[in-house]
Amino acid sequence: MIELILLVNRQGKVRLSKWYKPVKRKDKLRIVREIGSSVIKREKQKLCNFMEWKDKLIVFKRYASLFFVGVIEREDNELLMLETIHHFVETLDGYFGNVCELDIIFNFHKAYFILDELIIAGQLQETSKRKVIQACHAQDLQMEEGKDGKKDDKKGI
Amino acid sequence: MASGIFFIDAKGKVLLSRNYRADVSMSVAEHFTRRVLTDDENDMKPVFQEGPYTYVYIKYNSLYIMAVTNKNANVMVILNFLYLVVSVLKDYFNELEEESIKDNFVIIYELLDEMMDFGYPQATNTKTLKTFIQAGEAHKVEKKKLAENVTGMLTGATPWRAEGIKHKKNEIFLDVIEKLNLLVASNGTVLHSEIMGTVKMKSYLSGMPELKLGLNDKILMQNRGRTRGKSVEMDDIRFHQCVRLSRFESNRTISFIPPDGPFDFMQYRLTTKVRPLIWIEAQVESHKSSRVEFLVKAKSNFKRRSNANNVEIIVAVPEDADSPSFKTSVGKVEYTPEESCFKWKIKQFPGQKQYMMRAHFGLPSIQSEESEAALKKPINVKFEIPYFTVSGIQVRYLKITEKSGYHALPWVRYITQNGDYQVRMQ
Amino acid sequence: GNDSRYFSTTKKGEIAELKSELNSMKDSVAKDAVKKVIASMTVGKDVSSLFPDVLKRMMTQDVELKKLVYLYIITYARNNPKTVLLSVNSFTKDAKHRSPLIRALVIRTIGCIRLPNVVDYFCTSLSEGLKDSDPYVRKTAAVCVAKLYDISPDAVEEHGFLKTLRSLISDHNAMVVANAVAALAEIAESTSKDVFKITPDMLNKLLAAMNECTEWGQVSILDCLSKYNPTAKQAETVIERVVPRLIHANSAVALSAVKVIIKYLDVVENNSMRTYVLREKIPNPLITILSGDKPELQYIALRNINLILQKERHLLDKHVRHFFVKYNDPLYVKLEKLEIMARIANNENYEKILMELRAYGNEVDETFVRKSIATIGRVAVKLDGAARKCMRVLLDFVKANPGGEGDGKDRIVGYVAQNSVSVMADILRKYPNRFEKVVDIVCKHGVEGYDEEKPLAAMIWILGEYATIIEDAPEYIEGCIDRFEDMDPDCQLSLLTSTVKLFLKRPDDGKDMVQGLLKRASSVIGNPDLRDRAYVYWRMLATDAKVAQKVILSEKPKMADDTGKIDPSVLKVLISNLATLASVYHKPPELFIKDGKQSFELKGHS
Amino acid sequence: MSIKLRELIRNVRACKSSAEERKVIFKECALIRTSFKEKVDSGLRHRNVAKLLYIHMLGYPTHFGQMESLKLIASPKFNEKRIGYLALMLLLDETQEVLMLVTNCLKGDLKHKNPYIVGLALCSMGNISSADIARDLSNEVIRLFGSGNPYIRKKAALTAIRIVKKVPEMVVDFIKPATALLKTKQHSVLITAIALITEICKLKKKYANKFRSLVPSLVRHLKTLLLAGYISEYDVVGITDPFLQCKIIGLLRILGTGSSKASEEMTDILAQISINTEPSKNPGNAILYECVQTIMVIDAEDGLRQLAINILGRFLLHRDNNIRYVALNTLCGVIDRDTTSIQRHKTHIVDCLKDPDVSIRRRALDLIYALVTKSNVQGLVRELVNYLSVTSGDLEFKRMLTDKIVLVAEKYTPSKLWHLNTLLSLIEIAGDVTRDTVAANCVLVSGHNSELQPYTVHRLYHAVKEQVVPSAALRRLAIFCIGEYGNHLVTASSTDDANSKRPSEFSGKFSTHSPSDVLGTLKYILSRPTCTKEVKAYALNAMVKLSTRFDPSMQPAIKATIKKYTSSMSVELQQRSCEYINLLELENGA
Repeated sequence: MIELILLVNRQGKVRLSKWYKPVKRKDKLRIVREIGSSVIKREKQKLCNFMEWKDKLIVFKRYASLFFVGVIEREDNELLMLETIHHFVETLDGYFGNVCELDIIFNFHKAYFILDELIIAGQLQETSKRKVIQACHAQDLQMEEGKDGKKDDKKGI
Repeated sequence: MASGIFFIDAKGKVLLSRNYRADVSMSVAEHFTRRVLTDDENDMKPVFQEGPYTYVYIKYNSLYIMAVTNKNANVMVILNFLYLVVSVLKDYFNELEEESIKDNFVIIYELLDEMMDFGYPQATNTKTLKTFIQAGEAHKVEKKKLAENVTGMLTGATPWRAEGIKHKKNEIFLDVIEKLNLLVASNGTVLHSEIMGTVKMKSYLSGMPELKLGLNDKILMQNRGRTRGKSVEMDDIRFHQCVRLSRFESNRTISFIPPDGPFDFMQYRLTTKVRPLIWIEAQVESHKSSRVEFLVKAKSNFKRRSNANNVEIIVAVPEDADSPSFKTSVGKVEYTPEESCFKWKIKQFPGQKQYMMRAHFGLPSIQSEESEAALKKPINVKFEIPYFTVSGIQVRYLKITEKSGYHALPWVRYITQNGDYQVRMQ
Repeated sequence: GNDSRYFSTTKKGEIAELKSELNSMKDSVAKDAVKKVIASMTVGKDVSSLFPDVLKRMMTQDVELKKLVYLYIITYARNNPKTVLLSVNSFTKDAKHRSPLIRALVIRTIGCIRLPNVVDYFCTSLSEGLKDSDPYVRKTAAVCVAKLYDISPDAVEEHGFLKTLRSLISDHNAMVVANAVAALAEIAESTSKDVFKITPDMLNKLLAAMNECTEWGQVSILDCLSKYNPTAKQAETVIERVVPRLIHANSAVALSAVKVIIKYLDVVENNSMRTYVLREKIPNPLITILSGDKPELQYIALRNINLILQKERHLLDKHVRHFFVKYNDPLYVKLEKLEIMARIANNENYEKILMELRAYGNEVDETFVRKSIATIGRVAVKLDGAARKCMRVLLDFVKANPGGEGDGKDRIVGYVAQNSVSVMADILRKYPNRFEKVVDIVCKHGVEGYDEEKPLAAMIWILGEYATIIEDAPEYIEGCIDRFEDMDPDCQLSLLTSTVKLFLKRPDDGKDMVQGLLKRASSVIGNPDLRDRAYVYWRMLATDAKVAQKVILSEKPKMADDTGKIDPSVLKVLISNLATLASVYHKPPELFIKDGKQSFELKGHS
Repeated sequence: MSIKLRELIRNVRACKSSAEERKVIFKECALIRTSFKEKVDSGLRHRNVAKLLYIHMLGYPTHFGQMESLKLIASPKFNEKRIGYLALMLLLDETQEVLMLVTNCLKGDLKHKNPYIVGLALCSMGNISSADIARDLSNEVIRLFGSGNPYIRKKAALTAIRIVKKVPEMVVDFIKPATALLKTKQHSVLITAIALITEICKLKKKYANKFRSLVPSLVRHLKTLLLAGYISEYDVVGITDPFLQCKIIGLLRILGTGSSKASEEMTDILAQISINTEPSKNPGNAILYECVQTIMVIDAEDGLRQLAINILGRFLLHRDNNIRYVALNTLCGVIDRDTTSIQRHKTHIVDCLKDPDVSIRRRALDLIYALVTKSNVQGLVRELVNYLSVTSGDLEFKRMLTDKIVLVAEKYTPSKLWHLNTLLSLIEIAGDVTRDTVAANCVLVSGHNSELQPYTVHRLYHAVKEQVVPSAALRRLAIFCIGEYGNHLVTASSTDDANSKRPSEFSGKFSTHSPSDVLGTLKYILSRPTCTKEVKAYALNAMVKLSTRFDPSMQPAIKATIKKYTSSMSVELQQRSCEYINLLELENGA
């Protein structure tokens, strides 16, 4: 199963992190830093996209300024994890339309919403990008309806 | 001997580096970066070894200024040098930060080249450096005179002062500033007190003036057979490099040729029992997961006609406190969440007065591990008392002689401030 | 696929563009191009391919540009050894420039072009530089000799540069002297030849130069003095001349002065001078570094003070307050302060120290609290008179420890209590028959809930040592034996001894246990030391229990605090290395420097 | 007063330093906390919580927002609920007690008529539910397996994975509902159902029996995917839903293991996939990789297995590092079954040990370890030891390397001397990187073979003196052997014997030492600042042993050295030094 999905940029800033196993806040910070810096370092050397890390496996891929990282178990299919990452990226691209880092920065919550439509309990739940995007749009619409009237616009997020 | 100097940003990226000895590869910075980024900040030491390399670093404005060596180098030299690099660059660019390094890389290379050679510090005096390294000014070698002057200054007996300085009005200003370091135990006993004094000068004198400064220094007074009047015994004195140390050592005479403009002339230290100028008593009542209350009393322990200005009493509160409310008869209190504390500010605090304040905070129902720690932090106090020194130090005279024989006036001011002034909490 | 479709970072043709700009007829364009090249270099891009183009800009009269070109050459010379040869002429020409700034710049730069095959071309320029009329050029040339020696010692010998360098010690300019000293010291480090022998005459010249040169020059001279072994008379003279440096604003000067003085005091015969300097002159500069606002310097000072105190034990007895911990001290400073407090503690000041240590017990940082508790133990072991009060504080820590009250397997003893008990064991050991009462309190619940190695080992020791007082000792020890294989080696060793002691003191209770444990311990394959110990006990018990009793339970000499204590032969080396990294690591240089000169030679110990 | 999320993000991004960022965040947090405490709900709670999520992502503490996210979940408004659930999943996890408070709310939402609200509740449960919640709400989840909406069914299936993992005894309740889900054609329902079944089978092997009958239908699903042609919705560079394909093949692996019937049923389809899947792009390789793994563990025919090995051989020569990595990885897993066919690739694998990529090096190391046999052990170990001495950094890899060397050296050793030499080289080269067992093995080998003892002690004595900073491991071992066999250091005949065993590549010749030299060396080691307590303890033992092995005239010197430790702070050093002094005195007295 997937234990962690992490997005960091080349400066090591976290853009999204989703944990499918409980970890203490301080440990999270340490792990993210550790993974982030080793991934960034590795990428420069043009090595393979896998890294053994404790008893887990780190699978990562760089998309321009962003690193997408998945931490999986050793027995999992690491090539498929690369596909899963790509699937996530394409879904983001489909939702935002020509996605870039700024989209994710300002709409990080939406990136999480999309991720939740893709993965539950560390398992892939939907292989159709169209359906994911559809579900997200439908819910976005309901969120708009939830606000009653104009004056509530001030109370949006 | 530092093999190289690095400027590294908070994320571990090398912004600029200078390799002085070519005996280490500049990629060694990677080890440093990894340590700094992954190790617990608490475990880091300013000097550490990894492989054959020793890393020595200081932190400034979320920048790391780091030196590498693979020899048994004099680490005091390296650290002092790093601090000097910071202060020189600050003098040049007003502030030293990521941008100022990126924007001024040419001039920084020039400076680093002049300040250190093969790992040995050379010219580190900003005034000297500024005479021939300046931003935006393409200096042609044709200015022969300049060059000669400069090398003279760089290697001469008074590298801090150029020849031929002229001022219309010959004046010199002295500021005697005393900072009081104080550590008070939770039961109110003074654990440690010490006075850190600085004499700052601003010199606007022409030519090559010879100065002689007289203080009410106890040893000097005894040497001269004077026992009357107040005298001060200093534990330790440091002088600006312009003071002739050997002469001071032999007969306590402070003689010197000053640099032009402002400079720190001397620093001294006294460890004497001082009663706390501002006395603080604090009570804290903490109710987990609901609220915390403070009662703080402040009392001024100095002469009635003196005034402490800009008094600030800083009390730490848990990081996750909310809904602050304060009550006080004097001054104002503000919550400063970014420092996890509240500050009680009193513009003017006359001597022999006592004030009180109460503070109330809410606490979240769910606690974090770190919440309690804040209540163990000591209270900090800031203040300034003008026209007053704790030690009683006095400038008795400042004699100025210059061969042109002009008349110059010295001006002297005194002030006392807080130094590291901490009162431990119960 | 084209995954990097968001944006691209490297512009194609950047290098080509720079190339054409560098070759521009317009000086301003070219200068800007050089700046761009240096900027790329700064951020780590490889611009070495532009070497020939940058080289063309060398003959400029613009100092700033010249400096940049030189910097570029230094950086990439190694990748372009052939092309560098093209620059030789320009360098030699610049070396004759009428501006001393340029002449010095050339000398400084050629030493950094570390190509042995180019070295020879520069030797004439260096030779002239060493004799230049301008001291600024000479001082630069002095350092350059050391640079050259690093690349090609032969070239240096051949041109007689060492002799010239030595003669510069008599230069009338103090800066030149200081740099010559630094260069010679550096060369001396790297060769077995005696290139830098200080003569009495030289000594005087150095002292004279020290008064006039910059702070850094002073350090070079002082560091050089610290390597010299003076006569008694010389030592006194030098100390008198060096003492004024103690009040230099630069703490590097002050600490190097301390080093020279402390080393030289060893041979000084004048006792009153010794006492005076130690009491009146040395402490304050050290304390001043501590009072400053630079924790890094404080750390170095504390590590050095630790060494100095091992030599001059009472040097700072009166200054204990300066070592009290401040809330905002970084952890590394706090821990070193505790070290010093343990060293300074004496019968007059221990109460103050103990008050502090007690307060530290309430701090948040675990590492600091642990070390504070350990320090209480060190004070108690050191000072007979302090033991009782120390014990009281520790007992309070044990009692105030939350979670210490659980039962059986659920019992968790907090780390404060665990560490306090560990320290109490040391005190019990040092002062037998004085604090037996605490044994009962501490052992009320046995060793359940001790999950740290050291405290667990200490508890096990207490059980063996006081087997006759602690009624349940056999049960407790039995419980430990069950966990034997999971314990760390220290606890295993402790358990081995305690079980044997139990058997010797209460043979009926301990017989089976001791047999079983010895058998298990002697079969632990991974730890030969443990096996050896088990064999030793086995043999002793098998031969004669009476003798075993005598050997194992014998009264022991009073222990002394040897925490962090350094062997005298090593200490001597470290003292002459004060202010250097050796003094921070508390290790002689050869132990942390690659290719350190001294290998594992058995010299100097008898 | 309250700024919007966008504005906060903008403010944070404008910060130049981390200190500045901290300042902005702490100020905002204080405002948010105070606003949470206000009596009247200002309707800004979800905005504040959203801001906290951002702050949380930056790594700052946000525990004070936990209760607020619970309140949001209870809101009837969808916009608040959605943010609430997002916050719940990010700010809390199963270890927090407050999580219990959300049970009722979840229960209500699982029954909600809005499928998206049901989805949110399922998603949260699937990601963070505790055992208690799983137990309380398991029936609700099972009920949703029967939902008409695939959107809900797929989520319920994955939520069930967490439930069975948290409360394994509830597995039985899910077996039937999970099986029923396979009847669908919906990819998402299929893939989640298969994920659930896979996880159930992983919990306990015996559950696989309950699902074996599904093999034919799984094979059918696979076939459909293979023959499907282009379906834009599920197409990944020309391959239809590689995710689903892999998932099915993975489950087939579990079901095929230990059952020849099931294995046979899947043979054809696996062969088809192996032959027909396009190997030029990553999705195809992912499927091939999954497929090879399955073929290697099920009861497959030789032909099929050969096909799989060939695919791996192709992978091994691939220029893409990723593919080489998985090849090595798979070969490791199957080496026991097909050693001979893999031996053919030995040279390639040894080459991988020199790859700049540590991930590949590690895999290669594992594989080489498995490839060692009696006949090639000397050559391979020599390569490994050489490699150990040139590699720098990466301590973890070095340790793995030494571990493996120790294991194969022991297993296939051609001679005792060779074994000993290998172990000694490891200690000399890798020192403290080695595990204690390496030194312990040295002790054992030399202890059991007295003819090796002179050589052992001479070599170690030489090493500990030659190295400027000998590792603690080397020091301990050398001192132990000096204590045990120190007599050989001082006799000429032993020295000759030791020299005769010296390997050719060993530089330097052993010479005979005097007892005082040996004692001097021990004392010197003890005086070094790098000397640890353990080394001292070893040295005390060694000295007491030497007192009987050396001339009695050495006794006073030995005693004097031991005596220094009778007042040590260390209990152990004090105890043993006192004992030894007493023993020596007794002997003298006798």
